[in-house]
Amino acid sequence: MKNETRANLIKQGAIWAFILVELAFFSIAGEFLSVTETAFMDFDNMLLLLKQSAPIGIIALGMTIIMINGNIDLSVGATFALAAIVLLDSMTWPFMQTLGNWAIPLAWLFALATGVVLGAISGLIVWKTGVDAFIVTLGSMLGYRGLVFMYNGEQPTSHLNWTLVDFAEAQFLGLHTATWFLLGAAILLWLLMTRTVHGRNAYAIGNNRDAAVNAGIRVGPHFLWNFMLIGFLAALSAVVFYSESGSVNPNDGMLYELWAITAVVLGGTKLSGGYGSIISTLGGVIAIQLLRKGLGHIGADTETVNLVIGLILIAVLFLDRQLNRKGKEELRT
Amino acid sequence: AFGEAHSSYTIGITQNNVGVDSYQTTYEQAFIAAAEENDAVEVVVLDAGGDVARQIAQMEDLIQQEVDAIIIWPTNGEAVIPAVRKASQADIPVIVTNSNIAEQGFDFVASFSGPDNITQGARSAEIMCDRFKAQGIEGEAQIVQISGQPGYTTAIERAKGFEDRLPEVCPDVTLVETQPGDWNREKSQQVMEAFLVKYDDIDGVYAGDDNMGVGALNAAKAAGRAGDITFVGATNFAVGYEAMAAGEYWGSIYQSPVDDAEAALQTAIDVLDGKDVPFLNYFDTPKITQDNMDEFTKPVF
Amino acid sequence: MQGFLARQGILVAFAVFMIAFAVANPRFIDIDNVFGVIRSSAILGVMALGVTFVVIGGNLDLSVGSMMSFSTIVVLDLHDKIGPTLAIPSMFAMTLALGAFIGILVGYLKLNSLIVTLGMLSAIHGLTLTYSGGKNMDIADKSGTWFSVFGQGSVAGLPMPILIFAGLAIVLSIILSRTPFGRKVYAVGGNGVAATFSGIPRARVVFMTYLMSSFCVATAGLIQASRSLGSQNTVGQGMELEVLAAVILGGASLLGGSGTIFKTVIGVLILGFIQNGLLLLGLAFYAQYIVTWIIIILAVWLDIAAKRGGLWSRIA
Amino acid sequence: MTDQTPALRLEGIVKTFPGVRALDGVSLTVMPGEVHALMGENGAGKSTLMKVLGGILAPNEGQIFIEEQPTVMSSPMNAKAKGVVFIHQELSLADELTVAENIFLGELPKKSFGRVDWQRLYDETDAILKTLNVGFAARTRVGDLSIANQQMVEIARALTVEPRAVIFDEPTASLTDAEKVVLFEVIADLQSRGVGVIYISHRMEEIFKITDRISVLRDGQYRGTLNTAETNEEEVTQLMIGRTLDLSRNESTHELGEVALEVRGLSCGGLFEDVSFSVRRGEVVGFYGLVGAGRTEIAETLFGLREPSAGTIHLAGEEVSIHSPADAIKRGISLVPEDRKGQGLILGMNCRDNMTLPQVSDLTAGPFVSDGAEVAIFDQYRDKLDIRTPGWRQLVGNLSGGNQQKIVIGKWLSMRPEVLIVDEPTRGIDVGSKSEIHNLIRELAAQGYAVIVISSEMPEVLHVSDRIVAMFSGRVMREFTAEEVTEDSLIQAISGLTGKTA
Ligand SMILES: Nc1ncnc2c1ncn2[C@@H]1O[C@H](COP(=O)(O)OP(=O)(O)OP(=O)(O)O)[C@@H](O)[C@H]1O
Ligand SMILES: Nc1ncnc2c1ncn2[C@@H]1O[C@H](COP(=O)(O)OP(=O)(O)OP(=O)(O)O)[C@@H](O)[C@H]1O
Ligand SMILES: [Mg+2]
Ligand SMILES: [Mg+2]
Repeated sequence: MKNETRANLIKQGAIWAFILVELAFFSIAGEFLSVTETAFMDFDNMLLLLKQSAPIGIIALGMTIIMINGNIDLSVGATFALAAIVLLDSMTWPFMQTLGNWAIPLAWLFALATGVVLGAISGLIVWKTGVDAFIVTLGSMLGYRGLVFMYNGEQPTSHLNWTLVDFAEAQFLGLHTATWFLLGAAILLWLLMTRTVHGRNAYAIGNNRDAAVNAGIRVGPHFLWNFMLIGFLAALSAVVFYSESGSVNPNDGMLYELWAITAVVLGGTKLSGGYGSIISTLGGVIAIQLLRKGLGHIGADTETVNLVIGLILIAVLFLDRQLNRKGKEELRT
Repeated sequence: AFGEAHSSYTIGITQNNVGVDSYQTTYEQAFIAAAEENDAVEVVVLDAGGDVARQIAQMEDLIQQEVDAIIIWPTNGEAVIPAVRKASQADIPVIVTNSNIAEQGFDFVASFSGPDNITQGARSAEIMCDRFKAQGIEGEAQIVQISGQPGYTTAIERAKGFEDRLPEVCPDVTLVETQPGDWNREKSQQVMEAFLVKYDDIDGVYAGDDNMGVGALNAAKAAGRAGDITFVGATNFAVGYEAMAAGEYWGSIYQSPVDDAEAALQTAIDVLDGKDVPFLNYFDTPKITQDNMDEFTKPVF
Repeated sequence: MQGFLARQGILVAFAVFMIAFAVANPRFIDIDNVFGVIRSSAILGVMALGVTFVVIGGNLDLSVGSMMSFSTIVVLDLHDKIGPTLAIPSMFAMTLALGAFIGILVGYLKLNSLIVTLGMLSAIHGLTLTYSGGKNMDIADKSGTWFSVFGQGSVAGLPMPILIFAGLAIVLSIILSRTPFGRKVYAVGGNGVAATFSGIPRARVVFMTYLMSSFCVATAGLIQASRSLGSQNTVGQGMELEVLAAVILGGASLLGGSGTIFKTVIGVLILGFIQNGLLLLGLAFYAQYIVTWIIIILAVWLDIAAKRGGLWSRIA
Repeated sequence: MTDQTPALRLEGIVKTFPGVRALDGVSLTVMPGEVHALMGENGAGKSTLMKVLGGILAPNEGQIFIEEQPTVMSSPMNAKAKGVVFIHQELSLADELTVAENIFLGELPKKSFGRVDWQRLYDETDAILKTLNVGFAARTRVGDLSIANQQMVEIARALTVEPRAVIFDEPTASLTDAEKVVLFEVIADLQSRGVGVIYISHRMEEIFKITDRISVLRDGQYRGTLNTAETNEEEVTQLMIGRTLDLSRNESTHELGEVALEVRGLSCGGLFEDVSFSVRRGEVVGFYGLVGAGRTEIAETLFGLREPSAGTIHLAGEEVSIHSPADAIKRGISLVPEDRKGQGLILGMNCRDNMTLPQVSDLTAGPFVSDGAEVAIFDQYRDKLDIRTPGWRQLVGNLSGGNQQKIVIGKWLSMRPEVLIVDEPTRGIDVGSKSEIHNLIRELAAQGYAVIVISSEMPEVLHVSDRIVAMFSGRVMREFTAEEVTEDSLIQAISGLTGKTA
C-alpha cells in the first residue's frame, strides 16, 4: 500500500519535477544568455506565467475530463474562435449598445452559450452515432472553423471595450483576472472529478466503457455533458482572453487543441482514458508555457524553439515511461 | 555616432510568424544583422508563430524585462492594442512594423514603419490595368484574384487596395472570382487549376504575393494557357523575379524585407534618441514589371 | 444488394457526390479537370497511403506534413548542389532516417504515437527551417533539368503524379492484403498483446509502418518538388490532418486493425473532388470546410451503422 | 414449489444475429429460492439468453415475466431496478477505480450537489466484503487485485441490492477452490432469502453440488429441465451433446522419450524462485497451484515474454536463451495463454487468420500468403476441435467463449510444437469439448510431444497428467507421479502446508 502511494507520487510528481528543472535551467542559462537584467525567477514574471497559461490552460482542463472519459476533442480551437466572435460581435448589436455596460455580462453569456451549444453538437453526434470522438471532432474542427469564416469572411471581428480590457487586466491580490479564472476552474473541476458521482463515472467510463454500460451508467448523456463542459471551457477561455484583446482573427485558436492535448498528456493523463488528474494538467500547462517563456528569455530563435519543444515533448514522454517501468521481470509485450 | 550617455539600448521585437515564408525569415536575419552592426543596441528577438495569445504574452514579457523599446509586427492589428497600451503605460515606446495596428491604438504607438499595403494593392491594380491597355483589352478583360491567408491584415489590405483601385483605372475589367491561396504556392496552384477549368477566358491573375503568383503561373503553364494571361503579384520574391526575366510573369511590387527590418530598427533608435519621427513611416514599394526590372536587383529571398 | 450498399457506403457516397457535382457544373467531369484533380490529390494521396499502414498498425502519424516540407526542401537544395541523380536518393535516405527515428520511439520504446508525432511535427519544422535558413528553396535552372519529370512529365497522356500514385497504391495494396507483413500489420493493430503472444515482432512491425510512411512522404516530397521546382518551408503544413481525414474517410479505424489501401484512395479522391467541385460551384472557401465536416461524419457513421446493423448507437 | 409464483419466467425468446439464430424460442422458469443451472455446449446460447434477461440485448421475440408481471428490460440499469442482477462471464470492471467504486458502479451513493457519499460507500462495501470473507479492502485499486479477487468483486455486486434473481455466468471459471467455497456460501445465502439464482457453468461437480434444477440449451433451443436430485452427469451430457462421454481417468500410457525441456533454478524477480523441473517427450506434466502461485509467469518466461533473473533453460539437452516469443516458436515451444481475449485472439480478425497467425510467414506462395494452405489448416483444426462457426470468415469476436478458446488451441496445435504449454486450456469450455481437448493432449503426448498443462482445476490436472508439479507462492513444493498423487496430498502441497520442497 505504501509502495503504491509512492509510485503514484512519482507518477504525478514527474511533471512538477520537470517544472523545477526548467526553472533552474532558465535561471542559470538566463544569467549568461539573456540580454536583459531582470531575473527569470522574478516574482512578477511567475505571476505573468500563470496568466499566460490561462488561454490554453482553461481548455486543457476541459480536455483532461474529455480524455479521462476516453474521448478527445479536436474542435476546441475552433470553438474558442467562434465564441470569441460572438463575444465581440454581440457587443455591436444595436440592442446591446443601448444597454451600456450591461452588455458585457450579456455578451459573455452569449459567448459561453455558443461554446456549450458547439460542445453539445459534438457530444450529441458522438452519443447518437457512436462514431469515435476523434473523428467527430476532427470533422467539427473543420466545420466550426468554416462557421468562423462564414461569420465574418476573412475579416477580423473586433470590438475594443476599455471597460472590459480594464477588467481583464486587473490584478486582485496580485493575481491577474485570467489567473483567477484558471485557478478557479481548476479547483471546481478538481472537485468535480474527485468528489462527485459524475466525476467518478467519468473515470469508470474511460477505464472500461463496457463495464460502465453494463453497470447501467448512461454513457451517452454523460458524454454529452462533458462535451458541453469542454465547449463551455473553450468559450470561457475565449471570454477571458478576448475581453482583454478585443479582436479575433478567423485563424485564432488553430493548433490550440494539440497544445491542450500535449499539456494534458504531459500531466500524465492516459490517452486511452480512465486515468488522469486535473492538477497534473495544470502542471503540464505551466511546463509548456515555462518552456516557451524560458526559450524566449535565453534568446533561442524560431527554429530552435520548434526543435526543442518537439524533442522535449518526446523526452518527457520517455522519462515518464522509464519512471513507470516495473523492472526487468515486466511482461514484454 | 552614439555617445556614452546612451551607451546601450535594449530593444525587443515580437514578430508575426518567422519561417512561414522567406520574407519574414529574411526580415529577421536582416534585423539581427542590423542590430549586430550597431554597438549601441542589443535586441531580444521573439516570434509569435502567428498566435496572437503568444504575441501578447511576449509583449508582457518584454515589458516585464524592462526593455527600452518594443517593435511589434502584429499578428492582429486590433487584438494587440491593449498590450501596446500596457507598454506605453510602462513608458516603453512601441514601434509597429510591417503592417499597422488599428487607429484606436495610435495613441499608444510612437511610430509605424513599413510598407503601405493598401497602396501596394492599388499599384498592382494599376500595373494590371496598364498592361491591359497596352494589349487593348481593357474593355472586356476578366481577371481572378488569389488572396493571402484569410484573416491576415496584409492579405486583407492588399485585396482591398486592389479591389478599390481597379474600377477607378479600368472600370470595364471584371474581377470574376477571389479565392485564398494561403500564401502557399501549391495551394494557389490548385486554386488556379480550378479557375482554368471553370473559366475559358482569363486575362489576368492578381496574387497577394509572388509565391502564389508563381503557383498560378505553374498551373497555367501546365494547361498551356500561360501565354494569354497577365500575372501580377506583390512582394517580389526571387521566383517572381526569375519568371519575369523569363517573360512569363508580368509585374509585381518591389518590397525588400531588408529595408523593412532596417527601417524598423532605425525608427526605434530614432525614437529612443528623441528624434522627431513621422508617425507613419512608410518605406517605398515601387512597381516592378518586365519593362523596368533591370533597375532592381534580384531579391535574395 | 443492401449488404453491398452498406459495406461500400463510401463508394456509393462518392458516386452520388460526383453525379451531383456533374449536374451542377458539367465541367466537373471534363477529363482535364478529373485528371487535374487526381494529379493535385496525388501528393496528399501518396502520403495517405503510408499513413494507412501506420493507422492500421494502431498508431497515428501527425508528422507527415512537416516531414513532407523537409523532403521537398532537401531535394531542391541538393539538386543544385550534387545534381538530381544523387539528390533523390540522399533525400530519401534522410527522410527514411526521420521515419526510422519515429519508428524507434513508437515501436521499440513504445511511446505514445500521437504525442511523439506531434513533437516531431514541431521538431522537423525546426529542422527544415534550420536547413533552409528559413528561405524559399528554388532550383536555379528550371528549364534545363530532367528533375521535373516526376511532377510535370507524363506517359501515354497520363501525368506522372497520377502514375506514381496509382503504382504505389497497387504495390502497397498488394503488400497489405496479400503478404505476411500486411497480415502482421493488421494483427498488431488489432491486438498488439495477442500479436506478441503469437510471436509477431510487434516493435519491428510498427517500426516498419513508420518507415513505409516516411517512404511515401519522401515520394510525395519528390513529386511536390518536381512539380514546382521550388518551394516554401511550409509546403506541407497542415496536411497531416487532411491526410488523416482521408484515411478515416476511407474507413480505417483509429483503434487500428482495419482499413484498406483501396478505401484510402477513395477517401483521398473524395476530399480532392469536394475541394474542386465546390471551387467550380464558386462557393466560398469555407463551404469546403463545412461540407468536409458533414461528409466525414456521414461516411464514418454509415460505415459503422452498416457494421452494427442500425443507424443509432446502442450506448444509452 | 409449484404453488409459488415463479421469480422469473422467460417465454419463447428468440434472438438472432446476422447469420446466427442464437436463441430459438427458449422458455425458462426460475422459482424463488431455487438455484437453477443453465447448461449447454459452447455457443448454445446461454450467455445470450442471460443478456436478454439482463437488459443488454433486446430479444427479437418473446416475453419476460417477473413474478408473473410481463416486463421489458430496456437496459442493464432497468433490469437491476427490477431486481435482476447479472454477474458477467467476462470481467466487467474498471481497473483504475477502487473496489468500493466498482461494486457500486452506476449507483454510487449521493449527497447534495451530486457529491459521492464516501462514508456510506465504504461502510456498505465493508459490510459486503465481510460476508464474502475476502482479503482485500474497499479502497484497494481493482487493477491491483488478482484475477480471482476481481471475480469476487464482480460477485460482490450482486449483494448491493435486494435482488429477486441473480445470474451467475460461469463465475468459477477463474476462481480457485478456496474462493469457490465462499461463492457457494453466498449463493446458499441468496437462496435462503428467497432469491432465484441462475447458475451457468460447465463444471458438472459444481452443478450437482449446488443446484436444484438443470435446464439445458442446445443450438439455441430449449432441451428440457431436470431435477438435479433425480438425474446424473450422463443424462445431462446426453441432453447437452446428444451422446455420452467416457470421463474416466486416462490410464493409457506410452513410452517416454528423452528429456525435451529442462529448467534449472529458474527465477524471475519476485514472481517465482528457484524453479526446476523437466518434461520428457511423450509426457504430460501438470502444474497445479493456487492463483498467484506463479505458474503463468513460468510459462511466459519459457515463451520469451519475461527475462529470467537466474537459472537456465535446456531444450533437448542444449542450454538456450529465449528472448522473444518468436525465438520460442522457432525452438518449437507453443503457449496457449490464459487470457484468450487479451492475449490469445485478435477479436476483429477472422477465424482463419487468427489460427494461422504464428506461421503466416511460412504459409506463402512466392511472396504472398497462400490462401489455400491457410484454409486447409483451418479446416483441419475446425474438424478436430469441433469449432462451431458459420465459416472461416466469421470474426472471432462473434464466437461464443468456448469456441474462441478452441481457436486459440487450434492455433498452437497447428504449429506442431516440440513443447506445448497450455495455461488453463479448458477455462469456459463445455464438457464435450473439454474431454476432446483432454484426449487431444494425451494423443499429442503419445505422438512424442512434451506437454505442460497449467490448470486450477484439480480433476483436469489429475486426469491428463503423467506427473504433477505443485506450486505455492512462486516455489515448487512437490512433484507427484500420477500413481502416487492423491487429492489430499495435492491440496496440502499447494497450500504450502508441506514444509519442504520436493
Ligand atoms: N454479437 C454477436 N454477433 C454474432 N453472433 C453472436 C454474437 N453474440 C453471440 N453470437 C452467437 O450466438 C451463439 C450463442 O452464443 P453465447 O455466447 O450465448 O453462447 P454460450 O452458450 O454462452 O457459450 P459459452 O459456453 O461458450 O459461453 C453463438 O453461436 C455465437 O457465435
Ligand atoms: N490476465 C491477467 N491480466 C492481468 N493480470 C494478471 C492476469 N493474469 C494474472 N495476472 C496477475 O499476475 C499475478 C499472478 O498470476 P496468476 O494469478 O495468473 O498466477 P498463476 O499461478 O498463473 O495462477 P492462475 O494460472 O491460476 O491464474 C496476479 O497477481 C495477477 O493479478
Ligand atoms: Mg457464455
Ligand atoms: Mg495463471
